[in-house]
Amino acid sequence: MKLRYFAWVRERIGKAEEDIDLPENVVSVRDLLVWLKQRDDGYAQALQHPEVIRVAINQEHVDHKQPIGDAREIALFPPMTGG
Amino acid sequence: MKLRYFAWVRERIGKAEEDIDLPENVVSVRDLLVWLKQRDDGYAQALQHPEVIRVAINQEHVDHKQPIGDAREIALFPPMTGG
Amino acid sequence: MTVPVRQIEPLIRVQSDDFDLSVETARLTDGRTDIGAVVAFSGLCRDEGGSLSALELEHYPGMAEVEIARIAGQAIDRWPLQGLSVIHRYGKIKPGENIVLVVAASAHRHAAFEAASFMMDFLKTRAPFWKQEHDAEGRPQGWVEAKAEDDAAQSRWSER
Amino acid sequence: MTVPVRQIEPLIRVQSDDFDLSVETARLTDGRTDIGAVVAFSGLCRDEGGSLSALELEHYPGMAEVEIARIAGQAIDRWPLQGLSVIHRYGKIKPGENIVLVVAASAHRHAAFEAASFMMDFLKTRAPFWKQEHDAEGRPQGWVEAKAEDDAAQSRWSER
Repeated sequence: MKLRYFAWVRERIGKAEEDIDLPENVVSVRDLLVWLKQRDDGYAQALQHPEVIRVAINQEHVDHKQPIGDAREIALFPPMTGG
Repeated sequence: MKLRYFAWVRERIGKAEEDIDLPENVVSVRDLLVWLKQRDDGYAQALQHPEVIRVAINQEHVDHKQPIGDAREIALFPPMTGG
Repeated sequence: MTVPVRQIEPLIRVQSDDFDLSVETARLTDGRTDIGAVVAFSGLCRDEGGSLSALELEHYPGMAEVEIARIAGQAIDRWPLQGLSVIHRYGKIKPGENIVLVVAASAHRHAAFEAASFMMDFLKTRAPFWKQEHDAEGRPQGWVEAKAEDDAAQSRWSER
Repeated sequence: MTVPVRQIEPLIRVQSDDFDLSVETARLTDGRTDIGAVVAFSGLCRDEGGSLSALELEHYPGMAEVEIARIAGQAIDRWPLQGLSVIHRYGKIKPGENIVLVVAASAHRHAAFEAASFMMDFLKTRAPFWKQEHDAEGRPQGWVEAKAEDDAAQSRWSER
């Protein structure tokens, strides 16, 4: 599964994307955020306040309760500021 | 005093403007419409339904209760359809 | 002591010539770095399903400019605008051609949207212009009737 | 038997290049005689009183286009539009330069105004773009924070 990071989430994690195998107990988006957060200091800093992190699965916005299923691509990013 | 007519008011009266001396008993815009209406068939047709006629005194919208005072220019026209 | 608010001067033109959207927008924004939002409204002549060959717009010279300036002044009092332009054409206008342009510039988008929408609702009901339809053969027909919905659109601004 | 409604196809572009307001407006109106109203919204970079030398816009390639198309589809479902174009830029944008363009065309002005305003409110809160400020010396600074008022502006569309 590909993970993609944008804006300050990308900066704090220190990479724009990575391929990752998730452990079986990571079922929902919320589980993913909790699991990533303990990987190292960069992730911990990026995901310090998981409630503000926006998530897209296969390029579509989802909320944190969403099951990951067989997602190809999950992106984590701050609230958007385009327009 | 100059009277000016626009759109179908102008067409029905048959002229775009005229200089006119008003009788002393014509005090308000309403009086003016009543007085003009009896001048001839063209005026009668134009002012058949005086309530729909819009009036401007010195190029400013007024309602029918407005006293004419020493107006230089009074314009009569249908509801506007610009924009 | 109150600091006087520096009011912008709107550009108002009543003309038979066409206008250029980009030129008018650039006139408000060029060389400035404090404008965040520009809303440009263009009103065009429709052919009403082919039944209309032109609109002939009659106006009240003098009052047209004065009344548009009055409406523009209300918009400037009501929203924090950095620029406001209104161009209204008169004369014979064919389907697909421009009738009216309103451009409102502001730091923020809602002020620009609201001011442009307000200008249009008041131009429709207060600016002294009248449209006469010319049919498919080019013959003058009836005068366009004012719409109750335009009055309603205008009055919503005083309910707020 | 229901007659299928012919839906317009919005033009959606995510690009680093600038755009031209007149070209994009003409693209929707040229050769047509059924459009009565065009609302063009341009969003520009402000310098925030001189403290900012540029905005750097990051975006999520792929999702940006898809998400804008989703929002445009909602606008097309909601208002009777005859044309809808959205161009959103990314990369480094200097004060006074364009960031985003929305052009909505309709027979009637309120549909065009509402659709353009709706598009902007949803682009602000749903399209995957992020702005980083560069200070007067050109150094990257913080990321622009999302505003509660933008969320409020978006949610007003579901209250109707």
